[in-house]
Amino acid sequence: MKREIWQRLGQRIVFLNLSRYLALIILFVIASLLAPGFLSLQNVMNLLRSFSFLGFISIGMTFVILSAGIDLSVASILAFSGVVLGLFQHWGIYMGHVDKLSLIFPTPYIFFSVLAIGTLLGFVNGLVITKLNIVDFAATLGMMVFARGLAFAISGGRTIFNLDDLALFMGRGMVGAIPFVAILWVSAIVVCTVILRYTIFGKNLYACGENPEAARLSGINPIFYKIAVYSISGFFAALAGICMAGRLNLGEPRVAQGWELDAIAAVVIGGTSFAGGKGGIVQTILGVVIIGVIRNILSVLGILPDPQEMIMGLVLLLAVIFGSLGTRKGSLAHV
Amino acid sequence: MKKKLLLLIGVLLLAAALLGAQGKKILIGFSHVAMNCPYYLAMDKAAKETAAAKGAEIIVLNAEEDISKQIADIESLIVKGVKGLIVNSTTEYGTMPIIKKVKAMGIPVVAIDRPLYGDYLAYVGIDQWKAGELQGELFTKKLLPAGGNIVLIIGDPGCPASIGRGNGMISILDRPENKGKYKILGTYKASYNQMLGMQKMEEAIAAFGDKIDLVYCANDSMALGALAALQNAGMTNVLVAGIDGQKEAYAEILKGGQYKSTVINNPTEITQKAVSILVDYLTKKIQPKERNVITGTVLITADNVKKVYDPNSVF
Amino acid sequence: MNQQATTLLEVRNITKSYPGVLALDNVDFQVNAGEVHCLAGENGAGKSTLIEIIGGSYSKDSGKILLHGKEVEFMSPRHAQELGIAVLHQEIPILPHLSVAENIFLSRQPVSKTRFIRYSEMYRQARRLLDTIQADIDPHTLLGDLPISKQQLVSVAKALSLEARVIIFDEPSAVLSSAELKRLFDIIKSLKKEGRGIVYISHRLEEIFEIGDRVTVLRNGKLVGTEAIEKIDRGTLIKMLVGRQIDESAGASIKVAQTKQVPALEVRGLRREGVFEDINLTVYRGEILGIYGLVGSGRTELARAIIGADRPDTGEIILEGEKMRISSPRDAIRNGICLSPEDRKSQGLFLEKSVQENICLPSLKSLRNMLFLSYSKIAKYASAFVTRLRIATPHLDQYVKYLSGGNQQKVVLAKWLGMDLKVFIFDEPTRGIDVGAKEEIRILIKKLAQEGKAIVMISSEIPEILNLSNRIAVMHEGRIEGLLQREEATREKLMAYSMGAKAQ
Amino acid sequence: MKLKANHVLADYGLYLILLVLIVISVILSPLFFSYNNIANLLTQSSFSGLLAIGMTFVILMGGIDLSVGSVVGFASILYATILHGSFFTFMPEEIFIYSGAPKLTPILPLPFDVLFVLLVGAFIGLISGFISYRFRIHSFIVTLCFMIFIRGLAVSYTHGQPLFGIPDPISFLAYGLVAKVPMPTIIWLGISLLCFLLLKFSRFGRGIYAVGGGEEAARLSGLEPAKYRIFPYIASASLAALVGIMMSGRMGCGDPKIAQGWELDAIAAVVIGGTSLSGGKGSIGGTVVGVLILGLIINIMNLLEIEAYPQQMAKGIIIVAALALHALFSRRRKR
Repeated sequence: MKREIWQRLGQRIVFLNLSRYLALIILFVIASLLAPGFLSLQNVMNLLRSFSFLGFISIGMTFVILSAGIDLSVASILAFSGVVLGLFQHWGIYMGHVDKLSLIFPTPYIFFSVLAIGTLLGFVNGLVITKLNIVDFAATLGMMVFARGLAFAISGGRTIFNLDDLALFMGRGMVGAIPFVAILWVSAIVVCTVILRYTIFGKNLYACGENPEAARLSGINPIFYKIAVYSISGFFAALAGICMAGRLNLGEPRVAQGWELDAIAAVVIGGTSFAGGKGGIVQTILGVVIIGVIRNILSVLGILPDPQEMIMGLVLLLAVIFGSLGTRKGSLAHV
Repeated sequence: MKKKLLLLIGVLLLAAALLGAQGKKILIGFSHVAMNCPYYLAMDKAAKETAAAKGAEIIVLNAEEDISKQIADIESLIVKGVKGLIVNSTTEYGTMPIIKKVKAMGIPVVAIDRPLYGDYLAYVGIDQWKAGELQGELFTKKLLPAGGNIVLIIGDPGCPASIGRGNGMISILDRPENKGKYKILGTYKASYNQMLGMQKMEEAIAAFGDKIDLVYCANDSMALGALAALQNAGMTNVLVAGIDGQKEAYAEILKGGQYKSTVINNPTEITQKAVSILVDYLTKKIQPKERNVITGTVLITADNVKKVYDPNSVF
Repeated sequence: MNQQATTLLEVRNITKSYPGVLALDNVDFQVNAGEVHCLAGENGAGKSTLIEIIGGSYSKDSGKILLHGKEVEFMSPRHAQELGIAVLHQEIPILPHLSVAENIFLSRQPVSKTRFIRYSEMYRQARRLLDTIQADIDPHTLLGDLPISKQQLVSVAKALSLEARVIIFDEPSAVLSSAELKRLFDIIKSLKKEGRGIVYISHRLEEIFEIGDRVTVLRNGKLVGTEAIEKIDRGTLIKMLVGRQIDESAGASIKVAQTKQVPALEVRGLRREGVFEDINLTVYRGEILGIYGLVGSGRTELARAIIGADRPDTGEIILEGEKMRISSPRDAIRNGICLSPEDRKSQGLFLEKSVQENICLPSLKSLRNMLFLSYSKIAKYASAFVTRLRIATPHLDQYVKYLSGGNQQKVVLAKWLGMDLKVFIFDEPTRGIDVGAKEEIRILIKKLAQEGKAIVMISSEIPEILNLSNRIAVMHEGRIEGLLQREEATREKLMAYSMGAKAQ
Repeated sequence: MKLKANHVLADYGLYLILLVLIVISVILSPLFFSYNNIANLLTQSSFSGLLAIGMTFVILMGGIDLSVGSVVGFASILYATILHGSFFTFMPEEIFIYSGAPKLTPILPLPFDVLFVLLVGAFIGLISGFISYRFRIHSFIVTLCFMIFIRGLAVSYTHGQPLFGIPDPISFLAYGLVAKVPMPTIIWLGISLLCFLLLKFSRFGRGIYAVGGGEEAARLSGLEPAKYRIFPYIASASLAALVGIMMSGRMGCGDPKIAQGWELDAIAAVVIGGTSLSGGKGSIGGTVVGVLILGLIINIMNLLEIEAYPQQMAKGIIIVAALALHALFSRRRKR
C-alpha cells in the first residue's frame, strides 16, 4: 500500500516533470545563500557560457537518444573539429607552437568546412549503424576511438596555439553583457525545440524512436531519421568544437575527454528515456543546467576538483534514483 | 598449408636476421612521458637529432601520462631489442619494478627530466627542489613580501618534478620568518598542459575569486593557461610564475605584465646530455662522471629576461 | 461437472486493486481434477489478473487460495510452478537464444553429482516430453526459430515437465490456426483424462462450447456466474459476457454492393523465395476479399509484400490499371494502399503515444499552417475520428496502451481513414478483441466497402470470413489453394483448402 | 553444403579472423614470433582480459558496466593505503605527503588484505547492481555515476598521490613466470576457464543467459531475476579489484589514476567477441578471442613502429569492422 502511494506521488511528479524544476530552484536558492554573488549578472553570464559547450553536444545527444540510439563519439568529434580549425588557421606552417596565422581560406569558410566535417563524421556513424547494422553503442564507440585518434594524428599530438579574432569571438566574444556562445546556444535550443514540436520531422522522429517497425508501416523511413539524428549530433559537436577552440585560443586534441558521458548524464537527468521516443530539448537543458549549477556550487564552496568529482557522482546517482521513483518500469526503461 | 606457412615464417626470420646483421647502428629506446606541451616536444626533437648525430638509432614511445602504458612501452622497446633506455618516468616509483627487470637484462637506463626510484645509470635534469626554492625566494623577497594567498598548479601528483618544484617552494614558505604569512589556497593538477592549466585556473577563480594573490605553476605551459584564464576573468593584478623557460613565457615576462618569473630548465640541453651519456656508455664504455647530472637552474625575471629570450628558438 | 470430483485448486473471494481500478472484486473460482474449466469475459473483465494471481505473478490484496484443500500463498511464478500450477501465457514467454530443451528445463536442467549440466540427458528428456504430445520439434533448435504455434506446444511440454496438476491456457487460440487448435484440443483432452485440471481462456465462444465442461464468466472484476456448459446456450453466455443482448449478425444487415467492374488492386505472379509463390489476386472496388489460411501459410507475408514492407522477388502490383513500383510502405501509402498489421501492439501502434498522435501521424502533412504543425487542427482532426468511431478514451492525450484491444484497433483504423486511400488490408482485425468490439470493427469494415474502397481481410476466424467477405481466397503453404464466392464457401471447404486438400 | 559453410562462418568466423591476423603479423614482423613478444602480448592482454570477462557477464545479462576502470584505480590505491596502515583515512591537504622511502605497516596479514580489497570491489558491484535492479535504472547510468564517484573517491583520498611499496608476492602476480608463462596470463586464462564452465554447465550460468534474453520471460518461466541481475556486477567489480591489485604489483605502487577508459576497451573486446549488447547471446571464449584480437593489432603495430595515434584510429576501425563481419556472417546464416 505504502509503496503504491509513493508510486502515485512519483508518477504525478514525473508526469509533470516537476521534480527537476523543483531541484533546480532549490539549487539556485542554496547557491545564492552560499555565494551572495551567485545571481549577479556577471556570474549568471559566466554560468551561461560554461553551460553552452556541454549544452551544444547535449542538444545533439538529445536527438540521438530520442531515436533510441546513443552517441559516444561527440566528445571526440568536438576535439577533432577544434584541431581541424587550428590546422586550417595555421595552414602550411610546421604544425605546433607557431603564433603566426596562415589561413587556408577565410575564417567563415573554415567554420563551414569544419561544421561540414563534423556533420560528415556523424553521417558516417548513422551509415555504419543502419547499413552495416551495428549496434549504436558499438558503432559510435568505434567512431569515438577513431576520431580522437585522428585528432591526435593530424596534430601530431601537439597543441596548436593562437587562433584569429573571429574564432576567438566564437568562444570569448561578448554581445553587450551576454557571451556570444550563450546567444548561439539559446538560439540553437529554440530552433531545435521548434523542430521537435512543430514539424513533421520532429513528430516522425519521436515515432521512429519509440517503435521503428510501426513507424515504417505508417510510411516513415526510420533509416533516414537514424542517419539524420547522428548527422545533427555530429554538427553540434563540431559547433561546440569551434567555440571551445575559440574559448581556449588553441586547437587541442585532448579537449573534452569524457564529455560524451556528461552529455548523456545531462540528457538522462533531464528525463529523456533511453528507450527512445520520450523527452525533449527543454528537459535536456534542465539537466545541463542542474549539472552545471551543482559543479559551480561545489567550486564556490572551495571544494577541490577531486572531491568535487566524487560528490558529483553521488548527486547524479541520487538525481537519477529520484527521477525513477514511482514509474513502475522506471523512468529509464531497460533498452 | 601449415607447412607452407612455417616455411614462409622461416624465410622471413632469415631475411630479418640478415637485415639485422647489416644494420650496424646501435638501437636505443626513449620512453617519453607525454607530448602534450612544447617542453616535451622539444625533448623529443632533441633526442632524435642527437641520436642521429651520434650515429645511433632511437625509438621514442609516448606514454600519454599513463603509467601502465609506459610500462607496456618499455616492454615493447625491450622486444625490439634496444641496447639502452632513456626514461622520463610518469611517476617516481611507478617504473621501479620494470626498471629492475630491464636492469636484470643488462640494459642501462638513463633517467631524464624526472628522477626515478631505482637503479639507473645516470639522471640528467635540473635540481627540481632548487627550482622551487628559487621561486619561493622570489615570492617571499620580491613579489609578496607582506605575505598572501597562493594557488598551486602542479603537473601530476607523484611526478617527481611536481613534487620537487612544489615542495621546494613550500619549504621556503615554511621558513620561520615566513610562518603564517602565506597560505596555499588549493592545489590543482593540470598535467603540464596549457588547456588544462586554463581550465583548472577557472575552477580556482570560481572557488577563491579575489582572494588569490599569486599563481605558481609547475611549468610555463600551465602558467600561460592560467594567465589566459586570469585575463578572461579580468583579474590582471594576480601574479603568475612558472618554470622551464618556455619562450612564450619569456615573451610574457618581457611585456612586464602579471607574468613575473620562470626558471630555466632547458629540455634540449638535458636531452642532448642524456642521449650522449647513454650512447657513449654503450659504444665506448664511458662511465658517466657523476650519477646525477644537474643542469643549471637560473631564475628569470623581467631584469634578466632579455639575455635569454630568442623568439626563433625551438623552445 | 459432478460435484464429488476432487477440487484441485480453489480461489475464495479474491480481491485485487490497482491504483484507480478494482481489478477483482471478491471472486470465487475453482478447478476440479479432470475438467476443463473455461474462463470467459471481455477484455478488462479481470481474467488475466485472476490467472496472474493464481500463477503467482501478482499478489492478491485479500482472499484465499486453497490447493488440495489447504491454504497457500504464491510468492512468485516459480513458487506456483513448484506447487504444480503452470500458466501458458498469451504472449508466450520465450528465451529466443536458448534451445527448446533449455526453455523446457530452465533452472531445472538435469545435473550430475558435481552439479554439471548433463546436456545429452536434458535433450533426451525433452525429446520424450515432446513425443508425448506428438510434437515433431527438434529439442536442439533455438526456440526463437520456431513459429509461434510450435512455441505454444513447447510451453505445453514445459507444463508437463513441471508435473503441473493445474494447467492454465490463456487464449491459446489467438495465435493458432484451426487445424493447430484441433491438435491442441486433442492434447488438452488427453491431459484431462490424466486427471489434471485445465483452465481455458478464450474469446471465441465456439471453442468454449467445444472443449469446456464448465464456464466461469467475469465482468469488470465481478463474478457473473459459473455454469456447466451443457446447461447454457450461446445466447445466454453472450448475455452473461456483455451484460446486454447483442445480435451477432448486426453486421450482416449491411449489404455490400458487388461492383465487379472496377478492379482496384491486382497482384500478378507475386513470389518471395520460400514464403509464397505465384500469387494472383484481384480486388474490386467496394468488395471485401477474405484471405483464409493457417498461421504460417504466408498470408501475413503476402500482405507485407503488397505494401512493400518486405521486398518480393518477382511479380507486379497493379493499382487501378497502372503498374506500381512499390519498394516501401511509404510508396504504398502514397499510392493509396495501407495495412493494419496482424500484431497491433508492436507494429500498428505507438503505445507510449497519445490517441491523438497515433491517429494523426500519417496525415500530419495536411495539419500544418505553412511549415509548422497546428495543434488545434490536430486536435480537431483526432476528436472527429474519436467520435465517429466511438473510441472509448477519457481524453485525446490518453496513452494508447491504456485502451482496450477494441479501441486500440479502432485507433489503427482511424489512422488510415483520414487519408483517402483506395485499398485497405486488414490482417486479423478482430484478434483478441471482445465480442462487442468485434462487431463494431466488422461493421466499420463493411461501411468502408460500401464507400467503394477495396478491402482485403485476412482472418483465421472462419465465421468472420464467411460473414464478411464477398470472395474468399484460401492460402496453403504460400500458394492460393482456392478462390471461392461467398455463396459456395463453407466451413468444411475452407478447412479442406487450408489443409492443402483440393476439394473435388 | 553452402548453408553448412555459412554456419561454420557464423560460429567460428571469429577464430578465423584471429588466425588470419596471426598469420599476417607473422608475415609482417619477424619479431612477432619471439618468446619475448608473445609473452608481452599475453601479459598486456591479461589485464584488460580480466576486465572483459567480468564485462561479459554484465553484457550477457543485458546491462553494461562503465565503472570497472575506476574500480581498478580505487582498488589499487586502497590496497596500497591498507599496506601503509591507514584505513579509509583521507589524506591531509598537503599533497606531497608520501614522497620518500616507504615503510610498510599492513593492517592485515598478506592474503587477507588482498581478500579485503576484493570484497570491497564485490561490495561496489553489489550496490550498483542492486540500484540498477531495484529502481529499474539503466545500468549505463548507474555505473556511469559510480564511475565518476569511485574515481573521485580514489583520487581524493590520496590527492592523486601514488603510494609506493608493494610486497613481492604481489609483484609476482604481475611479473612472475610459471614454466615461462607470465603469471597474469595464467590468472586470466584460469579465471576464463572457470567462468566458461560456470556459464556453460551450471544452472546459474544458464539463468544469466535466460534473464539476458528476456527478464520477464525468464521470470514467468520460473526464475528469480534478482540474483541473476545483480551477480554480474559483483563479478565484474571484484575482477576489476583483482586487476587493480595486480596493477599495483606491476607498478610497485598503488596509483589511483590508472586504468582510465579501460572500461571501453573491455566493452570493445566483448562486443568484438560476438556478445550482443542486447544480452542473452555470447560466450567467454568469444571474449578471450576478442581481447586477443585487440591486443594483437596493437602489438603488431608497435612492432611495425606505427605511432600511438594511428594505432588508436586503427582500433576504432577494427571495432566496427569486426562487428560488421559478425553482422554479415549471422545474416548469411539466417538465409
